[in-house]
Amino acid sequence: MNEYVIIGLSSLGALFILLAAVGVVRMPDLYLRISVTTKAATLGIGLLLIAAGVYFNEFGIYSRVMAIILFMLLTAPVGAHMIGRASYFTGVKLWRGSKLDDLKGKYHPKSHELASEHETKENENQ
Amino acid sequence: MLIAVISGFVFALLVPWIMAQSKSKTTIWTALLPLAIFTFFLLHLPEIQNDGSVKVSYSWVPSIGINLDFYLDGLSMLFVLLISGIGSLVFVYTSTYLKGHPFLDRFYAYLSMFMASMLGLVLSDNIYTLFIFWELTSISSFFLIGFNNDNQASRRSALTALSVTGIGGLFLLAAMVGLGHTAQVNQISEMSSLSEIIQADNLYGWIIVFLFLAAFTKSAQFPFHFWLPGAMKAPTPVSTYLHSATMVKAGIYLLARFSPVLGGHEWWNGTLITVGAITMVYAAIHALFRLDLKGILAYSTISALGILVFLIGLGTSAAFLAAAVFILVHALYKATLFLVTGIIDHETGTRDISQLGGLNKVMLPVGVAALLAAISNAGIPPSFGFVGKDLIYDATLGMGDLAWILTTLAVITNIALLFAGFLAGIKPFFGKLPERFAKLHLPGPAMYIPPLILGVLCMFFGLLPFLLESSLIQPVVSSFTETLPDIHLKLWHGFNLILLLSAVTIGAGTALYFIIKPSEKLLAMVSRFERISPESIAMLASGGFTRFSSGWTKFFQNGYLRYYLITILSFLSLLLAYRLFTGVTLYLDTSSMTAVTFYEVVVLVIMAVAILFTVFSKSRLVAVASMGVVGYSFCLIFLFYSAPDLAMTQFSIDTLTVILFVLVLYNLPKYLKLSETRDRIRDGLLSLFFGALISLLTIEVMNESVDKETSQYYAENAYVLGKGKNVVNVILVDFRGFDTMVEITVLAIAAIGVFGLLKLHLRSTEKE
Amino acid sequence: MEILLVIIIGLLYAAGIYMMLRRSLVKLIIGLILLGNGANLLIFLLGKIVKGKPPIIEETEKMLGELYADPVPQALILTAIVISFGLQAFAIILIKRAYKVVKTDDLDEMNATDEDL
Amino acid sequence: MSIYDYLYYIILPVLAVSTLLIFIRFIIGPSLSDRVVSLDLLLTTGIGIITIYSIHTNQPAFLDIAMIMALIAFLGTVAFSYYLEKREKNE
Amino acid sequence: MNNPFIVLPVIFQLFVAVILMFSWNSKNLQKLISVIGSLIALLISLLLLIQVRQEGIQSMQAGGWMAPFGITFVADTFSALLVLLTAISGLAVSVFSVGSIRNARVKFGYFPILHLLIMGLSGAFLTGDIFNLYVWFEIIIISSFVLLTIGGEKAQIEGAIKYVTMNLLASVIFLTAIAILYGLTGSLNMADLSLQIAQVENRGLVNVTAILFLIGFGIKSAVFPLYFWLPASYHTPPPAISAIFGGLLTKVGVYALLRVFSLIFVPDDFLASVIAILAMLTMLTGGVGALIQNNIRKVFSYLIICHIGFMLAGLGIYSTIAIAGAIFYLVHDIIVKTNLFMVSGLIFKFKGTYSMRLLGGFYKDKPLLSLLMAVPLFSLVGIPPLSGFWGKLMLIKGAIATSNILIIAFIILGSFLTLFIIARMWAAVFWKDGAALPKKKQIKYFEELKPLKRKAMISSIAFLSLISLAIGFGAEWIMQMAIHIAENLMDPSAYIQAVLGI
Amino acid sequence: MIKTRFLSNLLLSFIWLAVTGSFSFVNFVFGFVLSFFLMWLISKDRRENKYFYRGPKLIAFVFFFLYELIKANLQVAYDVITPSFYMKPGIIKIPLTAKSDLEITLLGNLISLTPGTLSLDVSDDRKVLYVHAMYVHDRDEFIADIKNGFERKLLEILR
Amino acid sequence: MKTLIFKTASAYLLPLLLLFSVFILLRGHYLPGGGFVGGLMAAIAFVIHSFANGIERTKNIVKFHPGFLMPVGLLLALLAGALPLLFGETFMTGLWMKQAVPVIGSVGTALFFDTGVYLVVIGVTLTIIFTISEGL
Ligand code: NA
Ligand code: NA
Repeated sequence: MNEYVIIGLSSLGALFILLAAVGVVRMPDLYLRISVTTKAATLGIGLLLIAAGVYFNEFGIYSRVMAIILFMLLTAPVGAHMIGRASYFTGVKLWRGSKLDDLKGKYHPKSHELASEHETKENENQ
Repeated sequence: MLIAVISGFVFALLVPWIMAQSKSKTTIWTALLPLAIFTFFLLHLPEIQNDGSVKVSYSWVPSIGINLDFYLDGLSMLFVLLISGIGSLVFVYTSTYLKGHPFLDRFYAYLSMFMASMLGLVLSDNIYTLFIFWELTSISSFFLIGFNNDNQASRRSALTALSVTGIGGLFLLAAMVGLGHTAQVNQISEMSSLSEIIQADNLYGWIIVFLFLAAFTKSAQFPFHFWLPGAMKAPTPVSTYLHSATMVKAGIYLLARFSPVLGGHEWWNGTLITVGAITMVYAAIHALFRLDLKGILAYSTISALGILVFLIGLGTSAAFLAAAVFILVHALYKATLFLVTGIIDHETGTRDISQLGGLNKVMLPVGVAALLAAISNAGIPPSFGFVGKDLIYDATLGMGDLAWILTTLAVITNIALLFAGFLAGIKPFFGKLPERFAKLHLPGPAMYIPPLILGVLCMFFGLLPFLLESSLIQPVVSSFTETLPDIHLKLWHGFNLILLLSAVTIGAGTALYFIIKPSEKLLAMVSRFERISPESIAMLASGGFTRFSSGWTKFFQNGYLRYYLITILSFLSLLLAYRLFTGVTLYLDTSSMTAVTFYEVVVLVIMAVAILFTVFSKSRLVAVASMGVVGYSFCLIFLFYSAPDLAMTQFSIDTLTVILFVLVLYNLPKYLKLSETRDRIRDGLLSLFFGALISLLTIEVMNESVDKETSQYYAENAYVLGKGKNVVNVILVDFRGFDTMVEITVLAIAAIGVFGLLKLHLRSTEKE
Repeated sequence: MEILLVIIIGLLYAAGIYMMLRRSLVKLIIGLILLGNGANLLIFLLGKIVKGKPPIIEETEKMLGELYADPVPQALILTAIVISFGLQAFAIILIKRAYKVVKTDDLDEMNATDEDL
Repeated sequence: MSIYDYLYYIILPVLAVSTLLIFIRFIIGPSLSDRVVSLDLLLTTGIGIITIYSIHTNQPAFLDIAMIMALIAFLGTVAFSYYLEKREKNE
Repeated sequence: MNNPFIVLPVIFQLFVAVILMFSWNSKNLQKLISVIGSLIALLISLLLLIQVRQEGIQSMQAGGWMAPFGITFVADTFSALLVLLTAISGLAVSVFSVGSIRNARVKFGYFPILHLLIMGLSGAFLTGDIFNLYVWFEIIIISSFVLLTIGGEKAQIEGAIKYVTMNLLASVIFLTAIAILYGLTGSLNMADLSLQIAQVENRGLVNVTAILFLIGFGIKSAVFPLYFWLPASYHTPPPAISAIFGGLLTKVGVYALLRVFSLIFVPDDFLASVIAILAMLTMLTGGVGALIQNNIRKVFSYLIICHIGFMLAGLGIYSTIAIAGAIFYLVHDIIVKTNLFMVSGLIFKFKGTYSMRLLGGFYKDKPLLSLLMAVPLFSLVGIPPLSGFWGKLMLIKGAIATSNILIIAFIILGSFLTLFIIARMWAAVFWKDGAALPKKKQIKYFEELKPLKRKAMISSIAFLSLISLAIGFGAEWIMQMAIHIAENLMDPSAYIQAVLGI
Repeated sequence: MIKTRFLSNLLLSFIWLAVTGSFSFVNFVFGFVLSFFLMWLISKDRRENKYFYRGPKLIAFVFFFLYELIKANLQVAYDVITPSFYMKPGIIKIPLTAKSDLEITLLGNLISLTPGTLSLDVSDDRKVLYVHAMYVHDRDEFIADIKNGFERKLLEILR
Repeated sequence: MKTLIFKTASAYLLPLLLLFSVFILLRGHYLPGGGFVGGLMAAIAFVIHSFANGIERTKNIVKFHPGFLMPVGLLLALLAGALPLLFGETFMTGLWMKQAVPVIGSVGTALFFDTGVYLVVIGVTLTIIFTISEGL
């Protein structure tokens, strides 16, 4: 029984990772790549880890698996946010098929302060 | 005897202190030391007669047979007496000559040190201590010649003198070592019986070459003579002491001393005769055209030294006898002339012979001394010089087939020397006294009495030569040769060929004196040949050597780090390749290797590409990132091959390294100035070659599989004895804990370093 | 597999040296790091590699079983890695300092100490 | 086909192929951010490989490496973001 | 035999460094601790040497793990003597630093790192484990790297980069060699390696490995053509740092060469001739390099290279006498080179320059000091019976015994160049009239220092000068040891016995 | 309050482990559920009760999140695998009801974790969250989805 | 970097990582890990925190100068090595308590040594990162 669970979990996990890998190659802009990858990979790894937990079926292993998943859930989105944000500063362009950009002009060019509504005067001048 | 030698050194150390203490300005008391030594050895004179000798030995470095062995025989006695006797007079002379000089204390210190070294040199029985004292004479003479050290010429000639004698000294060392090796004893006194063994040894040739180089440089033989005229920059007491009476004779002493051991071989005698002959003639002729008194004396000294080498080269007992006597003769008259020159220089302020004359009128005793010396120099009876010259001709005439040639050379030399002696000893004192010298006075007695004493001795021994016969000369000769000749020193041998030769010498020389008037014009004419003189050649060579040095140094140390690396790596690659391809049979044993798996290959491919990407990427950050990829692939490799600890560590460290790079790199400009394609191809080839060598080497080492005893031990005992189950960790903290201790220390140093590197800002550029 | 690793070792040495021969200080340090990695891999490989058998004693055992990876090279590499890290860290910071003082990353412009006599 | 074979012949190769694909993105770039994202993803995939490998070799100890990776992996991303922002500010 | 005392010189330095780190904020306390610590270290090393001389080779198996399983430390006469010399140099430099190192540096960890450097040197001399030797080398590199760079301006940084790059390259080569040794024998213990390597059938590989060691250690000893880091860097840091570098850094490479090429590898004809040729070229390169320099510290730097050639010649000749010569020379050189760099520092303190063209007048103004400085200068030249002479004598003896006239010629050349260079330096710095140089604002001159600092600088120079004189006049004492060491190197069975008990 | 509850819950489960002497994961989960139930039984205060009904809500939220995760993944997967792109990406400003650091961070992270969306940044006055999304067919609909979905459910648990 | 999300996350990551680092340290003798990796983890915890909150805040959390950890760690390692000398053993001989301590297992000088390593590594890493970040 365990075997089938493991095979199922690992297949699904591997599939998600493969998906992320294909996505990262195919997606046309950076933000899309981030979008596609962080999640798919996190999900995939989570599944693989659970498979490992099932395989070893020990308390210590389960707790470690849980810890790893927790760490990933905690760090992966933060990392994605950080690099996405930084890329925006550095002027990484959105895909030309992009529909709208609410963020445009909201960053103060020097201090990197982010406004919610009103654009700063300096930004208007740009 | 040790005390006699050591006392000079101790005295050298004490003199400045004593002088600082004493209020009196007179320093004549310093002469008490050499006088005491002179007396001491004079009292030993009877002991060395009839083949006697005195031997003392003090242990020093016994493990290599270097001991303070002293040996007093006729030869050393002759030198010892010269050194301490003339030394006493020089010390006295100096007390007035350099009166009030601010560094007089140092001068005495060097002088005593020099005297002590000379004594040590001639008394040493041990070849190594002989060398040691030899070197000490060079070094103390360096200080003496450069005594007037604010004068650039003086510094330069000190340097030249030291260079020439210094390199000679090193050759002496080689010679002595060779001698010690072939003879298997270090005592010279025990070597004469081993003469045949030594001369049969393969090293014999080298030994004498080295020894000659030492002796010829020290004794200013052609072509190494050029330092001596330069050394005349030294204060006159120095010239007197070192460059006429003692130090330059050290080379003669050396040849004489080793004649019984190394002599008799045709290489030995042939070389000495040739070099001696060239030197005596060459220098004698050179002396003819000098204007500077000291220059004249310097060249005539060189010539005299040539005569001595020549005589030792002849190797007959007659020649040895002549040499023994001539050493003494020359020392007496030449020292006198030098001291006189010093007085002239001191009083008139010039040494230009063309400007001097008639000084007899103001300083008669000096003139007398000079005259006596000149007579002895000329070999005019009844001077001691006459005795000496007779013996020389006697020696050359006894040389069989070569007799005429050798005698002719000796006569020519003697004629020129006579001329030089007259020039130095007679010309300044006779004739018209220039007006500006009319008001000169006789210097203090401490200055004119020493030359006078020596001058008188020149005559005294000429009149009573037998005084020296058995007491000194016979022991001297007996230390040269086993077969003792029947020695009778006398003034009058009756009418014979020798007397004729003497007469010719005196006549021709005197005639020359009246014909040739030294002048700037003559000097300039001779100077034209200086371009091919040994000195110019040496200077040319030294200039060339400097250029070579500069070129060599700048070629290798050119400032470019990458060339340094290329040099090192090319050298390493060449050696490795040579050893690998000539010494190792290359083969590949795949039997024990693990299978190739897909996922590993993928990791390795990624790694390889990442490496190349790191190398060729155009941006630093990308290079750093792909270096990160390399590191992470490493991590997987470590994991696949059962090294979890390594994987962990590699991963953490790689991440930290990347962070550090990132933190540092943000404010650096873009990569600039890519190197030229040619350079890159060259570097690429070198790198690939080296990488390939390492790969090959790795394969070959892998073929040699061994059982690893240590690993087995760890596997068995990590838990049982080390109480840990992670064997790697047990090794790190226990089996090889010391490595780890050092490792964390390295980290701590790095951290302190980083802290200081970024935080320490020295105010302005204050330097330590 | 070993053969592939051997090639990687050679590549690491070659790449490290090639990087060291460039004119940039940053590349020089990267080169040194690559070279160090090469040496580490060499130690690893010459200690004989074993798959999937880390030198960790089983919970129920008192010593390692028949087949295990040689722990000695691992310990050596660990030490070497850590030491290199210390040196690297300092060297990397030196880039910063050098840039501040010498105003360049170009090694060819850092030859004053050899030039004046 | 045993579970080991399945993991070994199916899952690991799939993960390896994924790694290759991600690495291609790393090489292509074009921006530094792209490389950072793919570096991060490489590590994530690495964690997957480690997990499967630990099952395959029956070595739970390997999971610890996965744990450390999970914890530290994003530090690189953070650092690069930091760099990008700093560089932007400085210019 | 398991004598923990023998690592005390190492551990104690670490302890001192730790205490110094704890007193991070008190400059004066650090100075005091450093000097007292160095004194105690000197005492310990002296006791160690005495013990080794009396009781024979001592060893310690760290952690109580018998060789070859743990890390072994071995104190034979060679090691103990070098540890003692390190302690002597260390004390002198420590005292000299009290006088000459700026407080700003002290605030940033100068003293702890100095002691860790000395620890590294002592460790390298004492270890009997080849990988541990690598580790000690690394600590030497990092601490010297830090000392070289910190607070440095352009020149220092440039020098440091060259220094560290080549030394790290040496480390990698060394590490590669260790990997191969381990692959061939499975051992890291040097005594054990001595036995194991003899049993390796593939001699070709052993020879190749020997090349790696030769180059790795050759770089560290600054042998031609691997020396470039030395002239590029040694003249750049503060003199106290140059002093410890000049005295000891290259010597540890020489030590390693002598140890490894007697214990583990015995040079075959090819290797011996390679070493001999390198030795000769090293003498030449160092000599001609020094000849054209104007900066006195650069002169000394090149002379270090020149004299490394002498020591290497001993290895190239490979006989007891020649190796004894190399060892005697090593002993002399450590003391005298340390001293000379301190002397140059003192000269700089007086005049504010290292340039021979500008310097002058010392002899007139400071006769006693000149006399003091003459001791290391003329010891370096090897004016007999000063310390530099004896090693050279033995080397020539060794060369004569093997009829190696070419080596003799090069030794003579090297010695002559040294003599000429030092004499010229004497003429330039001491004899020549020193025009009063314009005082530079950024330099704190000797007269402006506190009396304690002045005394510290002079006394450390005097201390080493006395030691030099003692080595020269008491040559018998060192000579016995040198011969004993050389015999033990040529026949390492006693060493192996002390470590492995066989 | 919640923390103390949670900690006592944890403590009890560890005691359970110790008592039973079987250190397995299943046993731990069992112990946790058991002690949770027991604590709920013995609790009196309504305020304390918050902890107990929040638990089930949390579990419900986890399932909601997983559902979203898988749904979005499939959507993205389809887009990634098929040759042409159906996506309409863009950056959208979402006004925030969430106030505290934890609330905003969790919300942002959850959004990021869902395939197809990425929290780019929070404005400095914490009023809006900028989200990059792959499928923005209608801005208002998208904002409403987030606010009614993730945000509301999340705040229910946290507050 | 002023990002709320990162800042908040870092506040949770810090204790988590620190706890984990101790775990890694303690189990090193039995399973992969040990003082070095443990120390790195701890240091990285602070580094992450400093990225999110700025050096000053992190320094306030650490409370003492990280440089201080280096001599402390070195001294600990040194004493762990020297302790056996008091028992007549040679330097760095492992001494072990008779009974195993729960959770940690056998306690001996090796553990203290490893703890020394742990402290030094934290001190070193933090010193380096803090120093360089301050200069930015
Ligand atoms: Na995301
Ligand atoms: Na999403």
